[in-house]
Amino acid sequence: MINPREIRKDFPILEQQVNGRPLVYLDNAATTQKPRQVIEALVRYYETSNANIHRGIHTLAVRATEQYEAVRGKTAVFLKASHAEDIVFTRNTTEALNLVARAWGDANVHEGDEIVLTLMEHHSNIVPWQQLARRTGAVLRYAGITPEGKLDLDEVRGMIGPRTKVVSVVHMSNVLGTINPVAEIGEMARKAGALMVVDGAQSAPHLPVDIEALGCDFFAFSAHKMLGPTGVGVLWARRGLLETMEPFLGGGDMIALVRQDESTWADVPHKFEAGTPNIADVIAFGAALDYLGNLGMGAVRAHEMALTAYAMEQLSSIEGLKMHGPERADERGGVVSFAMNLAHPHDIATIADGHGVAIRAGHHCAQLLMRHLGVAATSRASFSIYNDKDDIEALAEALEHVNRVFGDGSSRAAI
Amino acid sequence: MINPREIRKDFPILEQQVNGRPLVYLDNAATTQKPRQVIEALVRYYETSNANIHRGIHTLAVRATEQYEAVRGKTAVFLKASHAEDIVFTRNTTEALNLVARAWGDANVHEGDEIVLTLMEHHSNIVPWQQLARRTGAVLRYAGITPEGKLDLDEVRGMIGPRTKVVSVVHMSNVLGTINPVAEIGEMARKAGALMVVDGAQSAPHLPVDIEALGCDFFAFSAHKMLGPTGVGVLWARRGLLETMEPFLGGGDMIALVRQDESTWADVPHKFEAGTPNIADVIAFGAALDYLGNLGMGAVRAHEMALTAYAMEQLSSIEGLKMHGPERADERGGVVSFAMNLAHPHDIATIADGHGVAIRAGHHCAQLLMRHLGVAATSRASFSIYNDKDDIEALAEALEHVNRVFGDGSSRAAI
Amino acid sequence: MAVAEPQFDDLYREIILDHYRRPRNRGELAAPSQRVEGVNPVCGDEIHLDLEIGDNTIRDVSYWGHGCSISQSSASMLTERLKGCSIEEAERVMGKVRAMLIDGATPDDEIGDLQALEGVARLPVRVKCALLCWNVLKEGLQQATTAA
Amino acid sequence: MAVAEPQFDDLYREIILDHYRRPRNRGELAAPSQRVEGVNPVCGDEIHLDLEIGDNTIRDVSYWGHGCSISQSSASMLTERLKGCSIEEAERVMGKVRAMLIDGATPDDEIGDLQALEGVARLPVRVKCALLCWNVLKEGLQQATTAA
Ligand SMILES: Cc1ncc(COP(=O)(O)O)c(C=O)c1O
Ligand SMILES: Cc1ncc(COP(=O)(O)O)c(C=O)c1O
Repeated sequence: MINPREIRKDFPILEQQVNGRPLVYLDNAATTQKPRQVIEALVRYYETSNANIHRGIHTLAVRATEQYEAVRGKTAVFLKASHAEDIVFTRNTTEALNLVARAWGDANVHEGDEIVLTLMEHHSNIVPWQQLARRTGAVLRYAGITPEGKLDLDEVRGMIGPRTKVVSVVHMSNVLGTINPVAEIGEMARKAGALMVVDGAQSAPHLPVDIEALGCDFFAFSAHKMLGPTGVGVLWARRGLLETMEPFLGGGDMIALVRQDESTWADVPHKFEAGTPNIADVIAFGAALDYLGNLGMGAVRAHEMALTAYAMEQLSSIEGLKMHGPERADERGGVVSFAMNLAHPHDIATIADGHGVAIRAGHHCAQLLMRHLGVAATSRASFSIYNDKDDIEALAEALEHVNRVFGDGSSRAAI
Repeated sequence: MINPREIRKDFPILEQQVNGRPLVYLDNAATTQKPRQVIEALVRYYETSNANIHRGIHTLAVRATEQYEAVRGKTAVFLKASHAEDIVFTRNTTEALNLVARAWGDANVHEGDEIVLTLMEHHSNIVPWQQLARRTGAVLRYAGITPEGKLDLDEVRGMIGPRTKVVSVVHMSNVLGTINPVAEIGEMARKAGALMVVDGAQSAPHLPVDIEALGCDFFAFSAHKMLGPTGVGVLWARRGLLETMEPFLGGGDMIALVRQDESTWADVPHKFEAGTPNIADVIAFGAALDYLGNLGMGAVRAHEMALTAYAMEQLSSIEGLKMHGPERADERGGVVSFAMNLAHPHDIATIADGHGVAIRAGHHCAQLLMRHLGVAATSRASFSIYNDKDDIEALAEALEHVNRVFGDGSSRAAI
Repeated sequence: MAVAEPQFDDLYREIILDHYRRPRNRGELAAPSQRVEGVNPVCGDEIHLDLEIGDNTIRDVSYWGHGCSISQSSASMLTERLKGCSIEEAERVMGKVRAMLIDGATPDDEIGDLQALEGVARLPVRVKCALLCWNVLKEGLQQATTAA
Repeated sequence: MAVAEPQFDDLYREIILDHYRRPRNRGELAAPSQRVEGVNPVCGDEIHLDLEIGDNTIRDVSYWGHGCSISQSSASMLTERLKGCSIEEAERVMGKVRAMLIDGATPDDEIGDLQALEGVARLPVRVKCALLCWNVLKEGLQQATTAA
């Protein structure tokens, strides 16, 4: 059982006041806060072990290399992956998906091939494929969304066929909260001889992930959305796949032998980590994985699901408020997007901020989904382990205030 | 005047013992240590301001965005560049050079075009061009090195011609220490209608840089080599150049409008910063720039030059030791590579480590240069602001010990 | 500690909300001499201005678009204040509004209702909302000058 | 505080340095049954082994290459210890050397001079130097078995 009150003690940032009120941080889908264990891991690294890795003989270099590579192992354990060498560290989910679109896509996708996406993808899982399509002449196809905000599986099924080369789907939507049946879709892709890419930016932080059970070929996520530092992303690839791929970025640390005209590459995963990696942050990400591991991702999920249910209940009593996405909390992650009759999302976010409540307003890097929903923007509250019912109530209070501000003059006069 | 004894107080990592001796860190060309001001900036960010940037309305998001963008401004000031928007944050020098080779190179370099490099380039300034040459059919040409370890300028001049599309040269060699006349070479490139790329990974940390005076088109360097955190690189581009380039990585934050089939891009520099950036480390890099700015890069250079002269003097008295690179300290940066008759570089590094002295041994990601020098590896000591004469003497003592260990049995028995 | 009053109520002054709820001069003009538009790509706010300019005077002006209360009310107040003004006066008002929003200058009575936007200057992230229609206007006036 | 003695002198034991300075069985064999090689891409160390195997016996073995004292002396000691050994014995010795280097197992007399490499196990970054020739040998023995 997660006890947010206890957990909060590990998050120094949450102690502050914002606009005279205690900070209520509900922008976790954008990035989460970091426990002191992660901050301390950074400090410890820079105060005791900092050195460039992989080639050094001196003590600090060996120490830093061991710590860095140990986190690859921890990441594998977190994903229940069998091999640490199948994990490449990138800057973020975005870079991981670009790596796939370039290093795998450029060699395997050709004119007329089809790339299947969905209308609920984040721009990071759209633009790299658009760029690939432009380079290769491949065709993009987008599966639609049901009125309840779920992926239209029949459409996905109908779309995947012999011309499909790759299917790339978000595991959990950062706007609707929808959790997609990626294992099932992966099965469709496999049967069609296509590869399955999963954007796990929102799922790895919030759901127990068993990478082998997902049956996908690539899985990408970001440390900063799961208590880790900024600047670290993860790309996991199915056994053997990285070996078949040409490198993406070229430079130090990814080579075996450099000659004037051509070079040979280091073994995976190093082949894909050119230049000095973000050593300190990868090591600190290890502390984030430990933190989540100690809580247990099952408990994290249970806590956030309960909170989501409570939020949906509280918000449903606010006049003129409409929530997007699946109705049942067990079919969605801890993300609640909504619209209000009277006020624009930006005004809602400003007024919430006036209450110390941090929510996000905008297109959430999902313009195709906004267009599908027929809105320019939504307001979004998203949860993490340190949030509790009080936070939801503070949000609800702020939203009531929105209605008072934007209601007719008479009720406004009363506040 | 730099006072290393005072400066050391800011570097907690240097207080430790390694193998029973005080740590003497002479691997600064690989990565430098970080002052507490940088470490504290990280802690402060995560404890007070952490949020995702550029789209948020709430207080933390605004705060984080302002801090992040302020460092772009500081970086411009550091380079004496006129426009902060000409600066793109990457992971490291390597990614910055790959960005140029892809986003500029793919559109502008064609079959038969020539790319001029030198034999003293770091792999990060070789492999991306090899990859570009392979994609486009362009030809690589490498300018040679004089016996004294300087760039053969006549050869460079002869090589740059009407077919040259780009000239990419290291500003200061990470092995020889050689400081190359990049402004002069840039002039040659300009006259030939070619672009000039400067790998500033070793120069930005150690020399005063006036980017306009250099007259180059692109300039790349890494924060981690100049007191900053790992995970941050900088690409500066000449005014207007970024605007002409297609984006490299696609995803969140780099778009204006996303439609199903194609998208339009955000203004520069955001067009080149896809996904959540390494926010915390960019902000902490600001503290590193402040630190160097307070010392003054002229003073940094003077200190390191004096130290280099002392090191060359001390090392020249060690039997069987041969130094690579220019003889005059004012023609080189604070990097001294050397060979010893009796011992292999790896053995030298291990024995030095036994004395608490951290030096690097290997090919230093410069295999073409190693081949040119006719060695498989060198030993390398490299200096920073916290190093002093005592450090050099500790190194010299360790190297004397190498000679005792590897000398004939009789002298070994005496130690 | 006592809980502070919610902030930013001074941002949403009644006059702003009134323009947001009951926009003035909303819609297209029959025969505009200039039709200009602007989008804020970060937040999606959109403003279109129709201007009928002649004899160095803004004879008529209307707007449409969508977005937050700040961007829309700013446009509504713009049209109300500038309809019938000389170009010279319009430019002076524009200068004062921009100075208020960008530099935090204290507004004077010449800008009328637009003084209500003073609170926005304190919130850098919302300033661009209030400025959007003024950037569009600037382009419209430039076009008119060039055409003349 | 007293300054500690320099570390790692136990790494560079006289026997290692002796093999480094005066390599045994260095060069090519006239008629090897197996010729195998290995490179450590990270540090550039290179080892070539020539093996003359017959009747389940390593009749002759030589090496050449370049690299640090650890990689080269390890190869020199390998040849000295295994020349004339049965394959079975060679594999047993190889197993013991690997166990010593990789798992830090205490070596016994069967491996002879190679016990001098025990100190290397403490330095993970140098273990690969000592192991290089043994990885090459492993491949050579496999080739011999397959060929037989
Ligand atoms: C001259 C030179 N260029 C490029 C690099 C690559 O820097 P990074 O590993 O930070 O990308 C280095 C550092 O290793 C260097 O010394
Ligand atoms: C579903 C989804 N995919 C991808 C991303 C991109 O993540 P990052 O910005 O860390 O690359 C995000 C986060 O913004 C996301 O929510």
